[in-house]
Amino acid sequence: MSSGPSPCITWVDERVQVTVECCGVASRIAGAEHLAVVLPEAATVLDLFEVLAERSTEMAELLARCACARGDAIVPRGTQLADGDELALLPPVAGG
Amino acid sequence: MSSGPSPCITWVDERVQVTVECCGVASRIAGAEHLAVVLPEAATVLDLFEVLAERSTEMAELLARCACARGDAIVPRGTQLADGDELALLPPVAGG
Amino acid sequence: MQQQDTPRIQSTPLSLDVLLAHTERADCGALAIFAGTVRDHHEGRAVRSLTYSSYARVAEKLIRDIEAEIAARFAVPVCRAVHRVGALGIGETAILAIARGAHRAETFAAMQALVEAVKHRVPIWKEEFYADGSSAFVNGCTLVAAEDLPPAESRLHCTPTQSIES
Amino acid sequence: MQQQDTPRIQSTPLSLDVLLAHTERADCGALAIFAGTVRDHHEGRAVRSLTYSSYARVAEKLIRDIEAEIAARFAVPVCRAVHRVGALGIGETAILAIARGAHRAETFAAMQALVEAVKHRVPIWKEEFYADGSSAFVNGCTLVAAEDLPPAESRLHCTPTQSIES
Repeated sequence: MSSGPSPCITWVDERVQVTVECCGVASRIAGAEHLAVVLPEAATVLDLFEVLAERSTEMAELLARCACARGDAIVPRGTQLADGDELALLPPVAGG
Repeated sequence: MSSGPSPCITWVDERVQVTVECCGVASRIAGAEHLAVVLPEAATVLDLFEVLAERSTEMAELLARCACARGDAIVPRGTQLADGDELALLPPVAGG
Repeated sequence: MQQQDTPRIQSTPLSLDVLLAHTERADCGALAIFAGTVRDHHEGRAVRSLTYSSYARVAEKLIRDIEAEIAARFAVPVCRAVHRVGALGIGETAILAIARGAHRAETFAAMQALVEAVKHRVPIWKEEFYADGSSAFVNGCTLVAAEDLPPAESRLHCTPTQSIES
Repeated sequence: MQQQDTPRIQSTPLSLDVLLAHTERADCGALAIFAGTVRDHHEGRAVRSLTYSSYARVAEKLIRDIEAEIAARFAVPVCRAVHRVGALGIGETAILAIARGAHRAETFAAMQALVEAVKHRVPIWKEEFYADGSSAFVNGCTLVAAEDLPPAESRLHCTPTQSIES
């Protein structure tokens, strides 16, 4: 985890800090493979997405089609985040 | 081709002589893998089958479900046979 | 690499690697394969081994005809089937069928149609040898032309569950 | 031979032989395989290579969940899929999926369902590199839960023909 401000970190002066791995095209659009985000207590995935959407219009458009993973599971938008959560942004998939 | 009578040869005193390879279960029911059969001139596959059906009831029953091959093709019952034809009795198949 | 024309009826073990190498195509993104292997049971009876036989003159031509017909029908560049004959033990491969196409939908469909056609239309026979020492030819689909069949029957009227004990 | 639990996401070349050896079953007479290989073209553009990436923590679990779900649904003992990640050249295998069952009908169906599910539900992404030097992520199926999608969209609303240039 990063120890100070950087272009990859959005500082919000509250209590829940999460890391976000940007997968596939999300890393290009976000301009980083990993983001650290601090959110208000009791923040949800939706709150996280709203913060991330401020990065760019392209990011906002992508987020509408991104799932969010925590650990080894995909979690709904309403999921409440906990401090230290390791999240991933999963854009639309195209395996095979 | 055999030079004289044997249990595998059905003699009919006419002009068209054909050989018949008995495939799969047909060889067991016919009691032979190859038969030589002499048929009247202008005989058809159907005529051949009628001669072969006389071997046993089991053979007659099998023949109803057997196709006849000549060379590399399956030919219909009405096909006229020629002297020297190499035929095969093809019982119901079960590949794979 | 050019497709190689190899026998479709083979008395030696079938090799998927060889079949794949003989049919490589850079323009095909999908490859579907079916392998039919000898099961240790059939209709509730323990099977020890199988013997397949074929009438190769017809079978070699018919398999090629079927491949061409299915390749055209499904618009896939490669359809290939090869069938083993002789004595096979449990787990050995009796049939390999492959299709290669640009996309998976038509490639799946072609591979399945190929397997069905080879099983139903090609002169190949299967004798099963059971644990109790007996054996039986597995009864299957008649190759009798539709015009020559009694009205009640049809080519599709297969009875693979019925055996002729011998 | 016991089924071996091996990684479903792999950065080294996929081996069909290894996959087959790890899933052998004497009670299965049918084996259906799908291999998705890198095509030299996509949507009319010449493709030089591909890079696949995945979110392995989710992908490894989801592929196993999908295998179990499909094995149960089609009553086949073996369903297994493995997906390559990293840079792949033309003709290299990106995905292998196999099903083994007693008979071919359910085995075909399981194999196809497995391929569809892995392509549509597992976090794997494909970036294509074109002959003209450009590249694009191929757009596909959203993994967003149905409850979180706008009413007009659905999970099945995939747009594999659309690329996001990057």
